[in-house]
Amino acid sequence: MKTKKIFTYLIVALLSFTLLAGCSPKAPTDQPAADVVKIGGNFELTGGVAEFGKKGENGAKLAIKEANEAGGVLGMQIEYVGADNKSEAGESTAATTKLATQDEVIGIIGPMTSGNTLAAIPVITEYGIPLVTPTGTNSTLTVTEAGALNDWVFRACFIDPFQGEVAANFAMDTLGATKAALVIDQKGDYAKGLAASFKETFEKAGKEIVASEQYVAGQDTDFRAILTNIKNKQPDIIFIPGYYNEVGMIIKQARDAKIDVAILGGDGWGTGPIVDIAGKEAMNNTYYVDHVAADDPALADFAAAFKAEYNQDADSFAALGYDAAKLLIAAIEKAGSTDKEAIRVALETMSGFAGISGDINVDSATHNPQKSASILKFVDGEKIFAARVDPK
Amino acid sequence: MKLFNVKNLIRLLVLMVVYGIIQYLFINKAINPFYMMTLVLVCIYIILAVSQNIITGFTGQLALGHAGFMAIGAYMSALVVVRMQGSLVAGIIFGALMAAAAGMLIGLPTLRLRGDYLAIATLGLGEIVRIFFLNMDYLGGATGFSVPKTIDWTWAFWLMALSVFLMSSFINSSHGRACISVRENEIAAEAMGINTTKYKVMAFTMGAFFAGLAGAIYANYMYLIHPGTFSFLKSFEILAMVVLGGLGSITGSVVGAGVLTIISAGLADYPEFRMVIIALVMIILMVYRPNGLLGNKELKLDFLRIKKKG
Amino acid sequence: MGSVSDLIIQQIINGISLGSIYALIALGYTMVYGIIQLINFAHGDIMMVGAYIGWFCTTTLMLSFIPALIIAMFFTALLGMLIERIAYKPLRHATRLAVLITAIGVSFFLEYGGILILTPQTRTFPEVFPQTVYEFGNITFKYGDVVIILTTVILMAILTLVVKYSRVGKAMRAVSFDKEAASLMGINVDNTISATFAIGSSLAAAAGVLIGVYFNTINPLMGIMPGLKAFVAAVLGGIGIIPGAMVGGLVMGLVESFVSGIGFSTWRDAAAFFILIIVLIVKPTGLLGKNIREKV
Amino acid sequence: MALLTVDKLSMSFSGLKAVSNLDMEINEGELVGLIGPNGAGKTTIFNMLTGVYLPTGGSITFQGKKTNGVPTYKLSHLGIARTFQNIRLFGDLTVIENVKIAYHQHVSYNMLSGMFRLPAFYRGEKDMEEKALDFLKIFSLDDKAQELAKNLPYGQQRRLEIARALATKPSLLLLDEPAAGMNPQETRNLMELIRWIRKEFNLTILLIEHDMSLVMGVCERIYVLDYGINIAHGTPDEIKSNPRVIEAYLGEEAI
Repeated sequence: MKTKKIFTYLIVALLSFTLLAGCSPKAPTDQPAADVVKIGGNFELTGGVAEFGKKGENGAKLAIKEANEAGGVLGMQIEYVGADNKSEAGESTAATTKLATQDEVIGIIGPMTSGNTLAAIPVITEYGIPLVTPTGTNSTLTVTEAGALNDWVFRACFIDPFQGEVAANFAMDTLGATKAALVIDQKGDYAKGLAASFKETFEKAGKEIVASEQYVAGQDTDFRAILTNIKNKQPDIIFIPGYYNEVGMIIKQARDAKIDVAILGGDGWGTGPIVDIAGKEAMNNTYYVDHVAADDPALADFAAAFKAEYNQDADSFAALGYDAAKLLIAAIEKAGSTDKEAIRVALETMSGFAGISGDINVDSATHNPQKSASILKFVDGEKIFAARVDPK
Repeated sequence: MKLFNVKNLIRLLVLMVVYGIIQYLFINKAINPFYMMTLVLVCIYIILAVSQNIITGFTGQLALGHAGFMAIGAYMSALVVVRMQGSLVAGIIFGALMAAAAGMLIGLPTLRLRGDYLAIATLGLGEIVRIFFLNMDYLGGATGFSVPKTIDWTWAFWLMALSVFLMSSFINSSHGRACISVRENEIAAEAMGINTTKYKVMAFTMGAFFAGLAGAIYANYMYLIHPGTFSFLKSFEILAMVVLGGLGSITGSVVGAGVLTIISAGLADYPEFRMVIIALVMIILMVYRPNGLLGNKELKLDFLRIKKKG
Repeated sequence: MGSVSDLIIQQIINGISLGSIYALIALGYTMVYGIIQLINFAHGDIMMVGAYIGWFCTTTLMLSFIPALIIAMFFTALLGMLIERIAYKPLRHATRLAVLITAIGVSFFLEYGGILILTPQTRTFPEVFPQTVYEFGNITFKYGDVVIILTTVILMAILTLVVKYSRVGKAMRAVSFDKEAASLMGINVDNTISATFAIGSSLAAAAGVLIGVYFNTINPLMGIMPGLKAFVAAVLGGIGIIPGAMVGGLVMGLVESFVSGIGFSTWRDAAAFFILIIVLIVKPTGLLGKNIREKV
Repeated sequence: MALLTVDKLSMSFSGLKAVSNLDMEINEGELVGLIGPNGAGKTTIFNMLTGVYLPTGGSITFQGKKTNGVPTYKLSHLGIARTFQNIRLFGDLTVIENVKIAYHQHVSYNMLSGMFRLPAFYRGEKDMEEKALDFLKIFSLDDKAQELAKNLPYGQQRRLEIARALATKPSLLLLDEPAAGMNPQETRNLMELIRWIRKEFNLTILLIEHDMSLVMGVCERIYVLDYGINIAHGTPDEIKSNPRVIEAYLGEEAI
């Protein structure tokens, strides 16, 4: 009986705590102090793609920490306010609303996925807050299907069509492929976007896509059925524009099924565990498009700092999170004020920004950064620089 | 007895006061848009929880496919509003009706199943619905489907009030009692002339209708609908609200939906702990109050009752 | 690659291998359900914990496969008993729905507690067993496939023997039949249920470690989908029936392989659920289940 | 005229014959008893008559219509009501709600009137409330109307079951051991009640009972069942002196 009572009190206490945390209006007393710049982060901290969200957030946090250590921005310290979108579109809308209206941030970094970014756009547009997504690569984020520009959205990465094109050209010109198979993550528009532009480029050159198979990221672990189909079609190369988690498993299972052809992918591959998952041997004869040359010294510094801060290996998610935050901070510096419209204009006209993922020149008509891409090749588990492709 | 008796008028008054206070606070910026969004979500979840309660708490059928009906309502209303340029009202009605139709279609064969079998079958159906929309590129597919925000707090609140009124009226009518008799003892209900299949399907269809309505409100409020939102975890969440509030208690579902949604929003600043705390609340509450916060009792406005002389 | 028949045989092998993974997880599910009629939604997450313990043993403690497996099974058995004592036992007389909600709560707790403690990062196993690939013409399968299929079959056989002939197995059957009568017969119901959870959870751990090693990725949310699929497999075969888990798992695996094989990979989950619904409607107690009539 | 005719009715459960080749005829207004030792198949017959079980052989004719395979609820609409050996009330509902549910098949408003609280709903509910209270009064349960059915004492639960069955407005009432668990005084009251409701509601009653005083006291005709076979039927006096009945009840040694 006694424990029962204690637990009842515990629950009541817990509930009232959360209710208070949730309901107490912070409005007037909580106004940001004049010497603090508030930057929000809307990341996938829980749910299906939490791993990427966490990496991206850590990258962004590191950038902010470094900026603060170097004296902040416009002489003010930067305060980072995080929000979790649970890897879910609706929650992303809610998290953005929270950042915009409760925390009153002047800029937002994140989310990592295009879908969650799409869900944030109406809110930032309504409240006029510039947003920089580290890895939202879908082309419609900045320019809608109807051709309208989303004024407040920017990104630190190149867009899907560019990557797909780069990969297709590499497959045809360097690898001499004429028959390609696609393995697409059905859940992600990222993979679909890459695959679509790959296919377009490839077919335009008169080559053939012999198979197009789909899987569901975060759910599937067994890809043998689709790989059996692909093997049957005998392609010269396989293009897998997914995230490293599934890609690692697919490559492993493909090699186990004695599919020895070259395998190509996008920047979603760019993290360490892909080699651990697939195995060094299986990763031979695979290539992927990345933002950075692995031997760039700036990247090495970042990787070391990241490792020291979070005891985690940096990857392209972390790097792009870092760059997205730095891009936003640079824009504030350039704007010379914390006025959101001024920051937006500064982002729109940003050029020559030196990020660790490459130099960024924002195209003011599309808000897409003009970045060069690198193609990296795996040799015994090591990434080797294979080619650099500049934007046209 | 009439619709506009003192009790109902007081209820209406309370609703209007609640609405008025919140609206006043919002206009005066004491409630920021994030809290407002939370309140709208509370309204949406109340509709979902009460409609799940109709199926599970009152009719005794453990169905776990509510997210699927919500998805149908959301996508079908978006279809009307975005793709066919229809009005919001038409969208909401179409969404809810399509969900109800799906509920009836699904209910007819599956409601013959009992207990856990029904649960797993409906869970499977919910997933099939989600996978269907995932494959529908016409409705956004994996990217999600952008829907303009045309619903505000006023809409959500009064639609919620109307839904709860209709569902509680149903449960307190002879047809609702027939549903309850199915929960209480199916064989005896049959022997008393209750066509149990019919009432199960009726409850299921009604639950689906209001889940679809909630989905339509969600779609037209949240800017973007995405198949991932309607996974079976959403059905679990809704069921958890119902059970926490108390099976067979309408006001319990209202409280359960409110508490869980607000806890989730209130812990937004502690994302790592949020789900762990929600999980703990679920476990502790069930262990110490297995019948939910309110059991099958209703919260009443008795404290407002005018005392009779004598 | 060659003929259509090769293709079909390869898909059958794929299906059997995938199916035995489902079956392996389903064994624990069906076991717990058989005794206390609880859908232990946390089963998939217990599997995840088992996989992590195995991972910890093989990476940090540098143990080899078998000791890692045994340690994982042991600690997960303890965890299973602990969960039962804390979260399920107090609810023995509550409605089944309340227990179900608790199970969902435990599942969330393990998943998000896992994210909190272990971070959402994907972990990989070292090579703990040979990565040999066997080739017969165009048809391939792996050493890991053989291990999983054999483990499933052996565990199923042991489990059947235990339930049929051992003391605790007899007690389990008695408890599943009638708790009160069993306790009147001098059977310690609580201990029997604890034992059931211990066995069920250690089976989950075995599945977790094997799956972790086989696919070489583990993360805190890895249990959700396989858990659900395995439960579907258990229901499909007839829940509470040990060979039913195998049958259900194999059916699921083959269906998924063939649906993918004919080019509808995006619909394969839908197809699995669809088959489940059809089976349930035609034969509500599953493929191997017996119909039970309520006494009027 | 025969209200209910049962012709060569058989039921077997996976080969086990529970009832075989039963012939039975019940005329309108009769009060008939069905007796037999435990496991003789009496309740199985009730379950067949009410459509819970589908007979494996033979036919049932009610009011001139063949009713094999007709679902339970439709039989209730046709006028067959029953009580249960193991009481099956709607335990978590109030006493009056139990009766109202049985009255549901005669409800005067539709679902939408109920949902939207149209005037028809209030009229219908008022009518239902009055009718239900009338039934409860007959069984002196009106003062317990707002109590939960599961909280009633045993005897009152039995009475409520009969009240609930009557609310369906049946022409044939099947009572499954109505006196089980009652003391002799309660049983005598029950006998009076059964006689009275038969007259008042113009009922035909078939009852299963172990309590011989009740069966012999109220029934006009009796069927005796043993191992699913009808071994005798006739007036109470005939049954009392039938050697086969005595044998079935007392065992062979008694002869």
